[in-house]
Amino acid sequence: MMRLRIEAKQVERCRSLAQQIATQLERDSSLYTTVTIERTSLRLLGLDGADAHGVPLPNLVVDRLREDLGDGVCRPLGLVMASRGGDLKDAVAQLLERGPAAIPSPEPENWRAPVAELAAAGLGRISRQRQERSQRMQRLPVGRSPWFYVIVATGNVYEDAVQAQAAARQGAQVIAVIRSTAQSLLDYVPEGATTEGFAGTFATRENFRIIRQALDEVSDELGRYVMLCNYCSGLCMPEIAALGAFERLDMMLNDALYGILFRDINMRRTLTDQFFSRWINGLAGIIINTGEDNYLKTDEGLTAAHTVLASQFINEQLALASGIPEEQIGLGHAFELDPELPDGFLCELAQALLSRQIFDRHPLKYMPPTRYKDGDIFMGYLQDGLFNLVSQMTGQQVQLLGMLSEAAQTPGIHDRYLALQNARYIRRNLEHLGEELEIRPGGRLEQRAVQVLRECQELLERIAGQTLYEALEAGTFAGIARPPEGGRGLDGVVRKTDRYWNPFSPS
Amino acid sequence: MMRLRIEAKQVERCRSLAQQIATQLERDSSLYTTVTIERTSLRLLGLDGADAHGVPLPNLVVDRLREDLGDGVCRPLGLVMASRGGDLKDAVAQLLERGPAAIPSPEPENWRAPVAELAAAGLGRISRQRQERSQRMQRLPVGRSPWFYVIVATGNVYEDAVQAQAAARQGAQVIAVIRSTAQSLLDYVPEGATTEGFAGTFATRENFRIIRQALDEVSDELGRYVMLCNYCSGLCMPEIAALGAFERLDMMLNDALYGILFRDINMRRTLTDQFFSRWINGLAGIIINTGEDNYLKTDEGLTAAHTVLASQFINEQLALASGIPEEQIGLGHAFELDPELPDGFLCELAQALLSRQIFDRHPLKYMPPTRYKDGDIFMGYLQDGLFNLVSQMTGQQVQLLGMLSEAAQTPGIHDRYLALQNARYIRRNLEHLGEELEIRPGGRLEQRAVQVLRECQELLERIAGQTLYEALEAGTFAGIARPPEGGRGLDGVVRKTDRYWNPFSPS
Amino acid sequence: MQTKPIRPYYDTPGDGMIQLSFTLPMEAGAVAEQAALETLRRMNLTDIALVERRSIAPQFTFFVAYARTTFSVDAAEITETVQRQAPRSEAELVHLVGTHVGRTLVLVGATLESDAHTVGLDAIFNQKGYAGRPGLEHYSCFRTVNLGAQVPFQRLLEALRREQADVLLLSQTITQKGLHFKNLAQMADLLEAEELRANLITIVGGPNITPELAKELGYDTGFGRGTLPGAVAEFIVEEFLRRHHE
Amino acid sequence: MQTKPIRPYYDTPGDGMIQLSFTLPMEAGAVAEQAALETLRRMNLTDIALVERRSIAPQFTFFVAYARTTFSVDAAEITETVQRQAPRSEAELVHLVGTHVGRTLVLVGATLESDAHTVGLDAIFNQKGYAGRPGLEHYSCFRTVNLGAQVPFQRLLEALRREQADVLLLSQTITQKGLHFKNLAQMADLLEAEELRANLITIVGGPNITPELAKELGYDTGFGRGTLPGAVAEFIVEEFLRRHHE
Ligand code: B12
Ligand code: B12
Ligand SMILES: Cc1ncc(COP(=O)(O)O)c(C=O)c1O
Ligand SMILES: Cc1ncc(COP(=O)(O)O)c(C=O)c1O
Repeated sequence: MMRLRIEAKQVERCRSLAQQIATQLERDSSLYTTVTIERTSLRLLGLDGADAHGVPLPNLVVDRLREDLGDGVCRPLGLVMASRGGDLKDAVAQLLERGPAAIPSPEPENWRAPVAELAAAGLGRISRQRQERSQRMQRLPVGRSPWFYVIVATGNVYEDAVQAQAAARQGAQVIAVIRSTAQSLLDYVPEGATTEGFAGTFATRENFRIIRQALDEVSDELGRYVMLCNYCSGLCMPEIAALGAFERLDMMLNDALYGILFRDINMRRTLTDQFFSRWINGLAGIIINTGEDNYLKTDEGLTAAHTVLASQFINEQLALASGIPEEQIGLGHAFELDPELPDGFLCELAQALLSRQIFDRHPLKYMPPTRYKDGDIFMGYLQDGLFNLVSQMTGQQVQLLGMLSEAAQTPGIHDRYLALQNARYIRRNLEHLGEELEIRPGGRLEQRAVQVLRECQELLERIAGQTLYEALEAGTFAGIARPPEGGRGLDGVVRKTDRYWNPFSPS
Repeated sequence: MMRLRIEAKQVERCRSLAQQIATQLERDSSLYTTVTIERTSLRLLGLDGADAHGVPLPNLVVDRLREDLGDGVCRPLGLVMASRGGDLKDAVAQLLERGPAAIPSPEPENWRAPVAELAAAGLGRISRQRQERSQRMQRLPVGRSPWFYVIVATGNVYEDAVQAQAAARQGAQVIAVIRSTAQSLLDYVPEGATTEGFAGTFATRENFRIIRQALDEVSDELGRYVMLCNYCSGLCMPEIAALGAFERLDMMLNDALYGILFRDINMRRTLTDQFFSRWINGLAGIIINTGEDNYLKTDEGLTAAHTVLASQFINEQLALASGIPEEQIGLGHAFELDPELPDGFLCELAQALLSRQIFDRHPLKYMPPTRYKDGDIFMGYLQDGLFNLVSQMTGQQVQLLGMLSEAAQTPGIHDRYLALQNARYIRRNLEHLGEELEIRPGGRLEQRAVQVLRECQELLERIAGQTLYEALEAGTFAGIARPPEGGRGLDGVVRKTDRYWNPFSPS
Repeated sequence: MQTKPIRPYYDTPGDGMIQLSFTLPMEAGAVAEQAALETLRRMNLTDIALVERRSIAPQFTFFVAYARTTFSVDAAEITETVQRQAPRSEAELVHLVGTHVGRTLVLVGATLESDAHTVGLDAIFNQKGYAGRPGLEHYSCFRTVNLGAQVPFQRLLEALRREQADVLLLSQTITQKGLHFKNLAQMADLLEAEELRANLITIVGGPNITPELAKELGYDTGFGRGTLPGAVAEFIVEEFLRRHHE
Repeated sequence: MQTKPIRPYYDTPGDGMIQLSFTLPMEAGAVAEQAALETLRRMNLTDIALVERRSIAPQFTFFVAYARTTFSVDAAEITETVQRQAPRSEAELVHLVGTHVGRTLVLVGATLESDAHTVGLDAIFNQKGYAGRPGLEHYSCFRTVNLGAQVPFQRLLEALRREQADVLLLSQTITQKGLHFKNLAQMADLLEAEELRANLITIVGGPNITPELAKELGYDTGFGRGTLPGAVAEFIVEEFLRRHHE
């Protein structure tokens, strides 16, 4: 067995620093609500569908109540329902028609009850899907890890279904449907089945359903449950989490930092959204994936390795604070060093082991080389092989498979086949290699791990001394700096009033 | 450092068994000479060139003296030279014209002297080339090992030169020119520059010269000596060794067992030739390569691993018996397990380490996957990557690079480029991995090594109880059985008379 | 038969996307790049993405490209040329020979002249067979004579006569510089000259052999990569029956 | 200019050998194989070796092939279309602008709308540059404004006006389903409509951009994979001088 000798004390210290950072952030976020949080609440209560122009009803309601959004939407909804004795549909119609004027005054008694009832029903749907998943997984085990995770990205949900089924038959255990570019910038979730996306397919409830069904079919055929993954990150984090929960997604990318750094989304907005979003993922038994891998696409893996680890510590605490258990916290890391680097492989191995040892109950998600892939598809295939090897040797849980065509376009049907063949070959041919090797004490591997951990602790000490917002402003992650008041979506953040009420409070 | 715990005693026992086998064989072989040994003697004395039909002069002379070949050719030659006082040319002309009748009787005095003088001159040429090599290597070091070895095989020596130079510039450290198919079945060495070969180019003295010159040029350009390799095995083992010595080849495949098993050459013929051939390689400072890798092309690597090791022990002793020092004995082994095999990589690693530990002063030659390559060139590239990885981790000396196009055709210019890129990536990116890892005592790797060594010893005990001939008849190696009196070239074996004399006797 | 046009598929029906790689004997640079693009256009490709252009030695540039085909292939036409039927089992073949021939068929196999590759031929002949399917030796309707590798023309002719062969099975692995053309054509000529051809079913196999190629060279058929012994047995029996019962 | 015809090279001059891989949406088998061969023939290839044919899913067969081109490309023709001259150094360009323009040129860069890829644009703009060559910010003859990623059309138009831009540099990485066509064409239309086009040098860059493509879409030129900042600087200065001194 390969094990690094690292100081347990140091790891504990990092955890407690990260906890400080998370607690502070949680305190800040709990003062706010956002348009998407309120829309999510409506969705959880059962509101769905869109108007004739395709504008989702939750958006219409929230926009209509925009002025007093600090009270939340559940309160006015409850008031209308209680006063009229009608159902959700009726109350929504009222609110849309008359706006705030529909809200009765004085407050009827027990106005929370009808909403609480709907909330219970909504959560019930989620837990039924969770049970459904458990039962299916019992009957059709996913199979051994590392789980092979591949993406489909045709832009057309029906073609995605074809490719997803083919990938499953080729050995994939997790299928992620990439979103059409820029969906994360949309402040609503599109409706219905979609067939025109760019480098991905829109995340919609209907699309989730179509792919989930295709995978359920193929799962039965193959005798193993094939997991489905999609993305929460962006301006609709909690809403998409709710839709994923309803449609039995199994894994979701959920990382506000990705939105901040790579999509220029406002940090207060998306970090506030993230708490609610993760809470839903947690309830639904969905494994979240965090996006630390992305840092190494704009920053250098050799010198920024500790930022990945530090972010993992923070993301762990942020997830725990949202009520997600370790078993669902799929922290991200990546194999992204320059292949020209002498002994680069040793650094990759050290880092992968370090993550594995520190986050030992977490379904870590290990990401393949992308940045140092070029049009030499043969070299790319080999780089993926070494990545697969590290993943196998160090026992990662979720292994996103690299594509030889990475530098050219989103994958085609045989690219995925070849990627799965690569991963299967390594998993089978080197199965017990990790068990049979040991690490030379005090050698290069250990030294690298110790160095990364030390730098990580230093960084966390620094961040804990300020706030996460300040750290992001200083360009700590991915080499990208973002101002706290900049970015998209800040106008959707509202300070809660003392009248704010929401039956779904995460904490 | 990865080290296997194996019994030194057992290794010693294997060595002494192999020595018994070799000694016995040497005793048998020393009773015979062959047409090619005699032709080689003429070549070493300075005879060269061909007649108008392209028949080499050494063949003409030996054929003319065929009847009394048991006396060797050096004796009649000496007798004619001594009696006529003429030079080699004159004596050869006499012998060709008049045949045995040219031999004077009674014997002139001191008839050995003129031949001994020519012999000294011939060996002088060889040692001058050896010095030349040393000086060049001093000035232009070959570079770090594993040395990257690639083949060229265009069939046209001038095109080979183009490809060889390109390969050198791409990073190759050893270039082997593959021979045209079936040359090993020719009982003569063709003459001159050749431009039409099939899946290889004829091994001729002129071709050697042309490629050596091309490589000398590119060596100067690159500031590192690029080695040249060709093949002795076949019906002309010692002759080609002599030509290689004259033209400063640096490495030669030299293995009678290859000829026996894969070319159906008679065993007495080629094993007798081999002693003389290796003696010349030894003198010339040429590294020999043995062909154990081939066994795994017709037999299964998982169950026949010990036959490779046993053959290495035998080949080591046969080479030592020919006067070749360990530093020139490039024993062969290969990465040829079925990629479908669970934990196959562990067996490969164990075997490569075992060879490395047992033959620790030998420039081992490690051969890439070929048999389990198919038209999936991407998979092939990955298999080569894992091979390169084992080679690097276990510190092999000569690493023949696999080609992604292996199952299709002999390599093209970019196949070699890609192969070198693959090997360079692994060598650089994993440079010190082997140093940083240790082997779990008593684990799967060690158990496999212990098993192979045990089976090897059992096999050697069995062979030592009979003769190598009997073992070959029983199909011990490569799963191929050959009768001692069968195969090509037996008619070229002649029992020496007591008058036999040869100034070049190996022992 | 009405079928839809066939194009390569990558991620959208009809996208026609393929991958290519090749080297041009030119110095890397704008001229080489234009030459690469022109080469690809001459292949009736469009939407060409040269994703890699690398100098791999002075005067040699290696390219990797993705592009789309501009044409479709008609499945109906192809399907017509390809006969499809359920393969016959070993028992069925044995039975057929038993009832219609009444004796075992004599099969002689060899790899020719300089070619030392026996693994493919053995895979077809030996009991052990290939990919778990028994070889021709296992068929009780055949008597097999596997001469092995490197068999010179003359020795093969002798064997055909001596054994009174019904079927000749040649294996040819080395195809570099058209060596197989040379050897197989010469063998075919000798069979004609020796008047052995007419009563012999002649088959060639090897990784680069196709039925078309074999026929072009004067043989009855050819078998390529991944051939299973059963397909060969079936061909032999059907061809024999066809010849003797028409 | 007299040059020899160009063909791919593998191991013999003129051999024309290339490698291909693709998937046909068909069940593996003889029909798929024939369709693959026909596809390759339609690409003007010969000596086709289908070295791999694998069922990668029901209804999908993956092929790897080697084959030879049947045509040559004329180097002379190509060479004419490609202008070659020694590249100018940074100092030279700064000097040229200094003497002939007498002020700094204003460069505005952005990636459009949904595209969040900045690494390529930054490689061209930032001091740090690319592959060891300093970016445009380093040139004292330029004033640079890098608006970064995801810049909406309107914000870009405003910036061009506000900064009195001489040069617009757009980066477009996502090309899936022709997204770049859509975005770039729309931007070109807006430039025309807003009457900004005439006084602006317009440049597009990105891994799948070529000069031809950029021109087709109404831009002055395009830069693809592996572009170095120096080449962009040179184009800008030369194009500016050409326009203002003719
Ligand atoms: C094993 C092997 C060897 C062994 C052969 C041992 C032996 N006793 O057979 C050894 C080490 C001796 C060898 C040597 C050489 N080899 Co070799 N060898 C291979 C290798 C690695 C595997 C071939 C194999 O066994 N395939 C497995 C069998 C089962 O597949 P198969 O042959 O295709 O057979 C199937 C079908 O084709 C068909 N079939 C085949 N024959 C027949 C016959 C009939 C009648 C039928 C119906 C069907 C049929 O059915 C079979 C089962 O499906 C290939 C590379 C590769 N991975 O393919 C190179 C390869 C075949 N060898 C090659 C070469 C060039 C040589 C040498 C000439 C190199 C040299 N110059 O030194 C030497 C010399 C040997 C010679 N002159 O013949 C080249 C051929 C290139 C070409 N297209 O011309 C290859 C492709 C490697 C390369 N890329 O350079 N080789
Ligand atoms: C890094 C990266 C990211 C990062 C970007 C971070 C950032 N701030 O830039 C992140 C993680 C955010 C990302 C996200 C996505 N990405 Co991305 N990404 C890459 C990756 C790995 C490397 C790109 C890169 O940085 N190259 C290095 C630079 C230096 O090269 P370059 O861009 O080609 O630039 C050079 C030239 O093109 C030229 N040039 C470029 N711009 C300009 C401009 C001018 C004016 C000039 C003169 C020259 C010029 O000069 C540069 C220097 O030589 C590539 C895969 C790859 N290996 O190429 C995928 C890739 C580009 N991404 C892709 C996709 C699809 C996405 C997503 C849309 C996926 C999704 N649906 O979620 C997302 C969303 C982002 C979005 N909507 O834009 C696809 C694009 C497919 C296509 N052809 O359409 C790729 C090819 C991966 C793939 N195979 O799927 N990605
Ligand atoms: C954590 C995370 N979320 C979301 C995304 C995708 O975001 P978008 O839909 O904006 O392209 C990624 C892409 O890599 C990611 O890593
Ligand atoms: C030891 C040895 N000798 C010789 C050869 C080549 O022999 P031939 O020239 O007969 O093809 C090989 C080929 O693999 C070999 O391994």
